[in-house]
Amino acid sequence: MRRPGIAVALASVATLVLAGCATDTPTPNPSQSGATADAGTGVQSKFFVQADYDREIALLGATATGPADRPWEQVLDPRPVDTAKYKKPGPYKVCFSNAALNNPWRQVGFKTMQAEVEAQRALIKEFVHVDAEGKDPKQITDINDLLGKGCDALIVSPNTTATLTPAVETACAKGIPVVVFDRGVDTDCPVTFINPIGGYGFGHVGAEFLSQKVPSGGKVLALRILPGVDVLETRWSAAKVQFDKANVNVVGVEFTDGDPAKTKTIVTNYLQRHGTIDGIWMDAGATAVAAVEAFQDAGKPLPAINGEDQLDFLKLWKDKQLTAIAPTYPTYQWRTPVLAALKILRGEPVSSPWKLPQPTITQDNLDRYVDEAMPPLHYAMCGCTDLPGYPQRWK
Amino acid sequence: MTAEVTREPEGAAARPVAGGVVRGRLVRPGGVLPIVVILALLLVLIAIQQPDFFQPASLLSFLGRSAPIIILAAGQYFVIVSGEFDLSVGSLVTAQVVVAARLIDSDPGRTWPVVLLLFGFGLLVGVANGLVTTTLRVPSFITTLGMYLILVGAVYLWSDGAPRGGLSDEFRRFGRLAFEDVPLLGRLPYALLVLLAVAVLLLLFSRSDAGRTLVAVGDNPRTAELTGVRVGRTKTVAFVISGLAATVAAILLGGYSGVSFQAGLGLEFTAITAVVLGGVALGGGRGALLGAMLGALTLETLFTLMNFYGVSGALKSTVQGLIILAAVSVGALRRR
Amino acid sequence: MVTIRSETAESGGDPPLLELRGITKAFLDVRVLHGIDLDLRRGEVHAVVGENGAGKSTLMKIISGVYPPDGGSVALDGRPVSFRSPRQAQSAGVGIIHQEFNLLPERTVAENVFLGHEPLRRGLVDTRTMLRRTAELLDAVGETSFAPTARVGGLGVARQQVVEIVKALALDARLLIMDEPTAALADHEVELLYGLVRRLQERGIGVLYVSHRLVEVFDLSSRITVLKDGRRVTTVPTARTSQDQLVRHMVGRELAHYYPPRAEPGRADEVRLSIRNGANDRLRGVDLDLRAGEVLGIAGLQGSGRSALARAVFGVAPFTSGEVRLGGRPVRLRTVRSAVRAGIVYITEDRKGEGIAARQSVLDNALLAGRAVFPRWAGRAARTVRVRELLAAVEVRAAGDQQEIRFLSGGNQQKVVLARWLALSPRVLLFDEPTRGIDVGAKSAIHDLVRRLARDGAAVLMISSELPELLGMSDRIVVMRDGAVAGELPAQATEEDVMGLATGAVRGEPR
Amino acid sequence: MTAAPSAPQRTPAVPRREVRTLRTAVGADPARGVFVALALTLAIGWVVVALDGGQLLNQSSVVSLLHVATGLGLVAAGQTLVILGGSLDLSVGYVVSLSTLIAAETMNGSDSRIGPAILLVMAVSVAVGLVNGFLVATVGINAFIATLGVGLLLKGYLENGYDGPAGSTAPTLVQTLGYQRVGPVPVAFLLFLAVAAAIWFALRRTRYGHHLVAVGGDAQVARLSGVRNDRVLILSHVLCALCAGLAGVYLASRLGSGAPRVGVESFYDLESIAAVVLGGAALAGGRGGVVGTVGGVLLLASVDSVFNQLDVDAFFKQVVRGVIIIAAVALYARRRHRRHRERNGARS
Repeated sequence: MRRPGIAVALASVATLVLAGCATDTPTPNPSQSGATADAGTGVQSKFFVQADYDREIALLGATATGPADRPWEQVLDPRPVDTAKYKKPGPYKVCFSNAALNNPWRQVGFKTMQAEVEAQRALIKEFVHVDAEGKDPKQITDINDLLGKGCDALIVSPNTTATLTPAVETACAKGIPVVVFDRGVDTDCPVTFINPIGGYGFGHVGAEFLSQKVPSGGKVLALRILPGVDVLETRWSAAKVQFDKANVNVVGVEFTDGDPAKTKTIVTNYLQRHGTIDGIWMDAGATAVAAVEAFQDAGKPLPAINGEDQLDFLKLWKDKQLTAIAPTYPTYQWRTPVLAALKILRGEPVSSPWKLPQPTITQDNLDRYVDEAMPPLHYAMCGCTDLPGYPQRWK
Repeated sequence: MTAEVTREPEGAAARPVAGGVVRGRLVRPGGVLPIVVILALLLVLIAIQQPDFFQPASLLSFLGRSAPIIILAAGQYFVIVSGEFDLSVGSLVTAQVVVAARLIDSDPGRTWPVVLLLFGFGLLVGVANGLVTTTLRVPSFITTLGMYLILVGAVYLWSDGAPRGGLSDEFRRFGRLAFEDVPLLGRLPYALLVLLAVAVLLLLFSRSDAGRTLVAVGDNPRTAELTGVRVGRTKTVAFVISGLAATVAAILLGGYSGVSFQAGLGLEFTAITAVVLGGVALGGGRGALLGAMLGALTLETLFTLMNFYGVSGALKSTVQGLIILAAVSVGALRRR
Repeated sequence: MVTIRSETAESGGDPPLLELRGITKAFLDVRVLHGIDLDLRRGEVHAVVGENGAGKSTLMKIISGVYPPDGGSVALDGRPVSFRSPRQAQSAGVGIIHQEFNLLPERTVAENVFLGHEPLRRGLVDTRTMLRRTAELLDAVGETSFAPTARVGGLGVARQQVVEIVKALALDARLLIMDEPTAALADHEVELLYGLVRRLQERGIGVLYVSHRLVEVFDLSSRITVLKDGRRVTTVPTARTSQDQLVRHMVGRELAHYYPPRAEPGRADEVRLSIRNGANDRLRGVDLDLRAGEVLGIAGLQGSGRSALARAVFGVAPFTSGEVRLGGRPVRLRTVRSAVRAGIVYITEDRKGEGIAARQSVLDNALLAGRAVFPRWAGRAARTVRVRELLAAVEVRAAGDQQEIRFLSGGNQQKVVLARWLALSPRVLLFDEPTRGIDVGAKSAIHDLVRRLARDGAAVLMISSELPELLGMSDRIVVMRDGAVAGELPAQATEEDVMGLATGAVRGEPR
Repeated sequence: MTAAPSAPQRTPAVPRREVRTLRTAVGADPARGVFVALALTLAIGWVVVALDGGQLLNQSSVVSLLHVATGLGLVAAGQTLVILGGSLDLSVGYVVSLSTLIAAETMNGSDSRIGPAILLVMAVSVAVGLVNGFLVATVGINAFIATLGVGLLLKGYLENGYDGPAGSTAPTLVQTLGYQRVGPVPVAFLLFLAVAAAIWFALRRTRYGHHLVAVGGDAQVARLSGVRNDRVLILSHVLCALCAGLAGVYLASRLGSGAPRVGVESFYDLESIAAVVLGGAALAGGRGGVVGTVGGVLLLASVDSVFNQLDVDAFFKQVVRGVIIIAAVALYARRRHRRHRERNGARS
């Protein structure tokens, strides 16, 4: 009877030691950090690209052209391209290959897009939508399918960048104007690529805020959703740069799977281990409320935190007077591709790439975004209040 | 005929098979000793890195947090020991949390009716799983896989892709709050009390006639049937227990962390893994409820341990996989 | 216990086909074989007999490579061999027909026959050769009623047995082990098997014949080895022994008589169970009365509806028409549960498949019926006490009632099953082949018990393929044929009377 | 059926009946059901899509349908083998992802390295298959847990090493395996058919095939008949992993690069099992065939295609899938049960 126990013991110890070693070597024990040069943020992600980082940080400070109250029409650093060759008489058939609809952000975005299409009914006679359900191969065949349907313009929100490139190139080769948004593709063939500033900007804003608000020597916990997703990696790597620069004591970097229960457990464990945590950095706001709740339930002072523009967080922020900031990855960007497609079909120039501003919600403008009537997972930065069907469509 | 024939001298033929009852109980396959050893080991490893984990307050809060998965594993135990699988529990947890949020819509007055409704829904799902498996003779792996697809699809469809509404504080307190300032213990989470109640209830059930019959059904359904057991009904009861356990888990999880589509993600695999770790044989007929619950506790301890040892998040699955495989291999080799 | 060593036949010169010396084997610290010696000559049928648990099957599995021996030596043609798998034994020419059928019901006859050694042509399975050779082998054993392409699951038990034998022959086996080959066969089918065994013998194949049926052993073998408790008691030439002597060796004592005395005539009068015009998809127009205090024997060929009758009464495959009365009152026995509640119990012929829950303890198995049909919370302890008493009363031999039942011998398992039902104090007991695959000692115990139950007022219906058993135990015998009652015979009937009715050679009296 | 045949009347077998039973035994019979369902789905789908003003089977949608079928099909063909043997493989999704990465990273955009890349994919797949097979057959862990555990190991490796697509598939492979077609039929689909045909042939005409069905049908019978069960099972797991590896190469060609999440996003683990079972295979092993699996895969792909054309909500589609899978298996079970009862009737 003793043998199996020992075997398991050895196996467990061995795996733990191995796994622990593999990660502990670059990451010194958090409790002794602070003194060392490395502040516990670990090695920089191998996916970090300095040039992209520099560009995005620069764009954060730039001023956008276009109507200030309609940020989805604004452009940062505009570079107009001619679209005369796509000009044709309306009304148009617009097709949309969507990566997925499997999270609230995409749901809010897609509803916004549908509303925009409805607002443009005079110009759009048919809007075809295909959902790839988060599967690369399916999106490739979806795009192939759409090419057989006589679309006047094709909007693509790629599931992943590299893998969708060939399919988008095939679409371009058909001669119809292609508009790509959210995630990009590795080709210049689309007429334009629309997205906000990006992940480096997002990560930087939160980290910069925490660097200022967390007292010197204070402990910061970084919570990430998943490893191995490009848009999330950029957010963290920008934060890491900022934390290292400001010499912030990052006591841990953990993955939550976007699961509030896991988030709460992790934060609880850290509170237990470190007594207090002074700041929480998050690469996505979905579990921000759970993180704050962990502090409430443990009876600890609430930390400085960054979330996102989801209303549950904004409401909590307002109610509990959090020290918080909310960088956004605005859902209003779902309006822009429809507008861009119509512009292109009318032969009007558009900027390529089309960089949208990426507003940040701060204590100062918080009240503008909190709307008690909207559901908790609604994204405040949807730019949808002027669209047909508001607010019912988003409820 | 006289008694001579039957009254054989005990002699060699009646010699006892090695071990005898006591040893047989502890060591026989399906016993709880191996999982206790593993759990103790993990606790020792935690003690080395994080001694204050064992302060009553933090220990109790850990147990409270582990309650949902332990309850799920307990429900899953009955299904597995009766010879079936329930892959639908994770999606059921998600569905329950999302349904609760939408129906309660942050209105405390609706809490209790909705909780009642959730139990009704859990019961319904269990009955459906059980009837499809037993009367239509669909292997439960397929039945509950189909149920998984149906529940996930339906709940997304119904909520239009994003959870809406909100949970009331009344609903959330079970998973979130605790009795404060309990003498000696400090903070006693409600979830822990719920766990204890469920555990006692299910342990009593597993020792009842129905519970023992359930194991026999998993061992040999034909024998059970020819002994007067209503096999279909018995298995359906197991699925119902699993469905109700998922409901309790959903109430605790929703309470603990609020509404999200992630609430039950992957929990079916966690629950099955826990049950198997606890020495319960997939295929039925062998294993103890206590083992299954300890298996779940062991998994939760493992997660906490990896946390304390700073195992990189990306590698966590690897470590988890290795430890599960190691433990199960030892069990499998021992059985041979 | 006295170990009688008699001659181990040696015919000088030529080494025997098979020679075992001092074979020992233990499972989980339990010695099941203690230094067994045995030899087999070419063309010889050597019978191995002994009570269940004597170690016969284990010994055969060692010879055929299923288990390795812990000690001792095995020699084939004088050369020592040590098989580590059935495959190695097969390639050395050792074939075995196991107690349980080793066939795949979903596959064809040919695929089953050549499983594990499919003929190859250019690296691929040569289907044509496979079919041709199967057909040849079937011809060779005189079987023409089905084709090599038939699905085995669609064949009857007897034909499956033929497939099983052909499967062993296809290996060009020089040594064939037959472990209870007649267990599933009806008497007339046994005759076919006899012919087959003799044909094998003529081809110079050595046969190790394991059976409980002493008649067969005397009909077929030239020598007999008796095992008891894992030891060899004796090996004797068949011609120089008798059934009585063999039984004495096997159980270690003389049996005064095989069967307990019948009930006093006239004592059985109350009709406990009566069936009128009972029919379902396997039975038609069955009329039957079963009286309290009697043992009613049911005879018939395989497939004649004997088991179907018992299963219809027990609600497994109920009558679809007709009337059943219990104690004079009409009852509806649509489910097993309703039958059990009415006091009817059924002891199945397929103990392993549907009689026991192998991995549950002895106690749990014995408690199963009570728990299932009369669940209760209070009074559980009393019930357990009662079941423990019954287990002791039927003299189950086990390491304790927490031992898993699969470790018990067939006879002891059957006793546990009996205890399970006796705990419910049944009024009607339906026994289906109650002593199949059970050793002589346990057999007598069960016979005794059956008789005692009848004496105490229970109504007993007993199905058996063993005519001597049936004739020895029954107060009356009902013979079934083609799903109907062919006739009724008194206790004094002969085997010929029964077979005449069963095969239709003699018409029963019109009823 | 009135009464069981009594022994004396030895009716000679009717040849035609025997031929039918032989065919049942090799698994063509359950496959028929899934093809009927496939035809029905396409017919009904065609009508509904036509009413909606579209055309179900135009060139581009057929191409799409066949591409969807190819990825899932390659995985499911391998899954058929392990399921036939009474095992299953939940790690295939991760093997697919891993293989896309190995292929694309080894090729790194160069045609000259196609050979080494494919060899490396095969080697790694074989290794994973060996581990699975070892755990299931030699150690004796339940396949569900064993392959789930191996999947977790691979998951950790992938998450730790990749943040998204990596590497670049050789252009030639992208053009041929990824996009080339013969009429509306993609070359890759032909590859899938070839793999399925090879498996079909192996099951019928090799010892391995015969032994596999025996191991799945009754492991004890197989062992006592001299089959080396563990080898047969290990080989099946290796072949299953190889098929998943091949699916990875195909997807790498389709996607132009390696994709660390593609196998999991596509739910290849559970979907491949569903496809095999839709094809009439018994989850317990010993019954089924690759023909049925092809039908199951095409059925799932057709359902996909119809719903795509109708722009039906993906969540609704999931509900429908769940219902289809349960209903199909219930129908199979019903038929089997009826036959089982007939057989018992012949016995008692």
